[in-house]
Amino acid sequence: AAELATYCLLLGDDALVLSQRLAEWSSNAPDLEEDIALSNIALDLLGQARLLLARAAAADPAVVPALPEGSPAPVEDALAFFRDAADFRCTRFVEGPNGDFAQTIARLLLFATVRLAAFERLGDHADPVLAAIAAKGVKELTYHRDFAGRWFLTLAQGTEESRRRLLAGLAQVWPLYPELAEAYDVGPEVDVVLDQVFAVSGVERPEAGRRVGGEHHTEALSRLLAEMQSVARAHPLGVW
Amino acid sequence: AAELATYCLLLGDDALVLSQRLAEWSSNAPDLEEDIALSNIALDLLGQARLLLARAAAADPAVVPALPEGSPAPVEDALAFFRDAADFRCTRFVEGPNGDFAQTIARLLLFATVRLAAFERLGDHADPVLAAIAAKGVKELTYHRDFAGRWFLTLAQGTEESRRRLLAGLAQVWPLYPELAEAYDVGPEVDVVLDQVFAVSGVERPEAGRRVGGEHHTEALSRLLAEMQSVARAHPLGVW
Amino acid sequence: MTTLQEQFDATVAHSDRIEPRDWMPEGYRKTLVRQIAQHAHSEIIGMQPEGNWLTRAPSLRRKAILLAKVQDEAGHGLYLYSACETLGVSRLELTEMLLAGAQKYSSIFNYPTLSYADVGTIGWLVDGAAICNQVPLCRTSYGPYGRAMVRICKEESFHQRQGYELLTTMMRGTDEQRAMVQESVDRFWWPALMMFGPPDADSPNTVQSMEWGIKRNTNDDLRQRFVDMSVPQAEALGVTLPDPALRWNDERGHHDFGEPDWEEFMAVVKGNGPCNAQRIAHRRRAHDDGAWVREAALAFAERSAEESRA
Amino acid sequence: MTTLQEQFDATVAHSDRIEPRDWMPEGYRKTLVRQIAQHAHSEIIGMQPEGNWLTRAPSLRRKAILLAKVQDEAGHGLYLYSACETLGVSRLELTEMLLAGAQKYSSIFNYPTLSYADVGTIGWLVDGAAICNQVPLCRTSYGPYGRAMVRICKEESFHQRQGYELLTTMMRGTDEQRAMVQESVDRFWWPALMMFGPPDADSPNTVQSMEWGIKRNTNDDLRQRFVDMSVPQAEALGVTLPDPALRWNDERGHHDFGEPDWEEFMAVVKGNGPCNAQRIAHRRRAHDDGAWVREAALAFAERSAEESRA
Repeated sequence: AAELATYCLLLGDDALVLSQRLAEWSSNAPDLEEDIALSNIALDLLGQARLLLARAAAADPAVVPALPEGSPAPVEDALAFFRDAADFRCTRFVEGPNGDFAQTIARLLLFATVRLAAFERLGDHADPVLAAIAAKGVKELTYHRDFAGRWFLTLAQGTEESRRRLLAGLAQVWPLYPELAEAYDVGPEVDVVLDQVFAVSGVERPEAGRRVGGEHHTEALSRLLAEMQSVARAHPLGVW
Repeated sequence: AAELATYCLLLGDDALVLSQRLAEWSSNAPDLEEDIALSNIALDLLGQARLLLARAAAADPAVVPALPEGSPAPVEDALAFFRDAADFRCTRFVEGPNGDFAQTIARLLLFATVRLAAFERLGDHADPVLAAIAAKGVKELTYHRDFAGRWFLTLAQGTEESRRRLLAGLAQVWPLYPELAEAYDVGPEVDVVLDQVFAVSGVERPEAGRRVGGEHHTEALSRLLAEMQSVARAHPLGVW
Repeated sequence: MTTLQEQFDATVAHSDRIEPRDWMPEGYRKTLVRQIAQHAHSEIIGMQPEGNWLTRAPSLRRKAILLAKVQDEAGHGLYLYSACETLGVSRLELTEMLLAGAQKYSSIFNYPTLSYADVGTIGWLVDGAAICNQVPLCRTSYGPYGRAMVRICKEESFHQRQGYELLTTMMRGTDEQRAMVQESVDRFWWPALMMFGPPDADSPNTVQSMEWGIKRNTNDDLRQRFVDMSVPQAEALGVTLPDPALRWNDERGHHDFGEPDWEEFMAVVKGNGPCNAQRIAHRRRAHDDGAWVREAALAFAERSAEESRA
Repeated sequence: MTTLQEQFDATVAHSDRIEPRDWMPEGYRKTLVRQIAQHAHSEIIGMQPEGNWLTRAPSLRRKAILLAKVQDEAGHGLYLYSACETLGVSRLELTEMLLAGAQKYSSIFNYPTLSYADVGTIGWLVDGAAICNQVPLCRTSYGPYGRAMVRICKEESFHQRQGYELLTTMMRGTDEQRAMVQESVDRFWWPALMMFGPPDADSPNTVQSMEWGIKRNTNDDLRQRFVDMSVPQAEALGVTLPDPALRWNDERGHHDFGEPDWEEFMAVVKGNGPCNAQRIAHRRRAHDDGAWVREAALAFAERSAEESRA
């Protein structure tokens, strides 16, 4: 049960943190269509996070932090708003700032591809709740991957500037990609998909070295959480 | 006593918030000399804030927010870290992001000039503590004003780009300047100083309209406080 | 044989719809473009004050609701820009007019959001006022605009209920939360009343717009309707509306209420509201930062089209 | 008549100082530039990990202490760049070498700061290790460097005491605070040991540097001294150093301790540490963003000089 909880926290925290990052695009995207699409993906991931955090709490109540006496916060909020950075189980891959649109697309492509592969496999997980969450997520993640893949191609083949930015964005997110793939325990099936996107886009698979220190978070996470948790923590007994 | 407390909170919160903004320049300034100078000014203002918040709390303990039972936070920290944005008494003038170096200099020039005039007058305030704080502050603020004034001139007369940025920065901060001057109850003596700096720099005094809504804060303040208060609030019983 | 003008007048008189290919007077077209564009811009600029709390929503449920709502506003902007495009003005042109200050947006969005309660208050009062303004527009004479309004009004009233529900939930919470709600209502009440525009006596375009069927009610009518609707809601909520002159007038069958600060209104319209500069700077930054993406998409589409022709 | 080389050798042999106008071998000059620049860069890059908590310091007193400390680091950078300039390389050139990856900085600053306890741990362990490295450098053969080091060491040991004091205060606080301190020490202990560089066997430049009086002790000597110094401090603090092999060796009169992960060290030196890319990107952004200010200052100074000549 503790193992299931840990795994659900990894999947839930990754979704929560990337959702938070993608929500930052709201009112800031290149055009209305992308604004809506990125919000939509953020919403999907937020939905996944809520189910997964609830599953983690049910599987192992010990993961839920102690709340101030009298706090009415449901477990999903206890986990999201009252854990410190060190207790989050997300990968470093999702933590950093968005960068520009190209970097956001590069990260989303890698993330959705890896997570989709993992969710496809989780469809027959021993835990029926996790299996159901994964089954529902597959459809969403397929859309996320396709959206990111279309933009990856568009930026790669668009203008000189968009290509330059895409390659820079990819180089920026790539060093943490091996950690993501490892955390989700995916392998060659993902490489096949990515290599197709790269080939069609005329982009070479980066060769950058892997970054040490994956057992800890980045400096970005505590800043993200400081903002995200500020209202909830200012009103520990608040009802929302 | 309540009036004295309110006035000390205005002066203390302005110093605290602008100190926080200036501290954001640390490791980000155009060169080491400016990095050091801006940190120095931030430190001076932080020192003023600490004295003024303590004075406010002593004058009227009702201004200090209730802390969680057992919290060892001294009153200066209770005021700085456990008040919500709505209870801060700072002017909108100090709240906004720094903008670029030119905007930072423009804001600092106006702020230091106004505050210096107010502090010079406060030297013979009926409250001896406030008078002493002001007397000490006069020397610091003179340095701040001179630093900002020198840079104002340098940017105005430097390159085309620096002049363009300075004028843009000045235009950005000017609409909230009347509120600052009013809050500090300063008048023509400040205009004389500013007009000198403007004349020497070959910059016209802006004509921009005054902004409505001075009885409330800006959206920037709650974001600044969310960051500033995050660690203190995450550990309400913490000892630092 | 009837003239084009007579056909147009008849259509409007029968409350039928004018469609994009129909003949229309140039003044009608211009007025419509101005009004629809202003409405579209309001949706897009209106994303900012609420979006300010997206990353800080205090529960995951509220975060999802707010994210969906702000997304809906982008969607409304999209329909309305499309409606405007049927009149021959592109979204890009409209955006450039917004950024140049040549077109306006609702002045309410020049007020800051200072606490999470503002998310609820905007839903309740601002969306509420918008609905009062917009429901009659579902019957507006221009087809694409009217149909967009039908869809938008449906979503807006959903948003209004969600906002009100947030406030009722907060009122059941801590003392601090109740104080937050009251403080938020105190800030937004008067700006919400200003959303209906200046008093009828100072609103010279109203008569023509009503003749054209673009507008269906006067500013003061709508304002009265909004006040009458809001008073019992405020009572149910347990907040005090910040107007000492507010009371039921049995004779009129309506509430009497105080005069908004029209000087403040004019200052905000002229650009000196608390957030005008910030809102436009935000939009401009997003627009400029996105230019290379829009160019890339265009270049890619052109290349793909060429290749499929080849 | 003695040759320049003989004079130089004699000065170094007597532990006298070489001064900027003195003759010196080219290899000596180059090694010094490399070492002083690396040291200067470390001060400047080292502002970032601690600066990360400046805006979040949990008390005003701690905020003032931290702000002053980070400011001191900028000051140290300033002295050291000045010392380097006496060898004929400008601060701008050095900065460009840093940004191009042609000069290094201490690898410790490629680790992230993840809690406020890290501010204390950096003071205690990182400044502590720096002091072990630097105290002998106060007697280094090159005058400007040695004198800069005297001043720097004085401030560093002040910083070290402040860091240790923060940790002792936190250890008297809540359970969460004690856990934060332990977690922080767990993360920084090994990287601190790596600050002394690779084992002597893998440090080929040490012999020449010691002959020139630029370096006064070997890496392993200094590392041992640091461990011996830190163990009782950790005990007094009440934290466990994360090394199961750590124990007192009566025979050697020193503590035995485990081997740092030299593969990790090499990966970090090569650029794959947790924060290398972030630190350099931060410095580059600040440098680039400041370019127009530096240009303006230069243009203004030139114009003023011309005017005073005219």
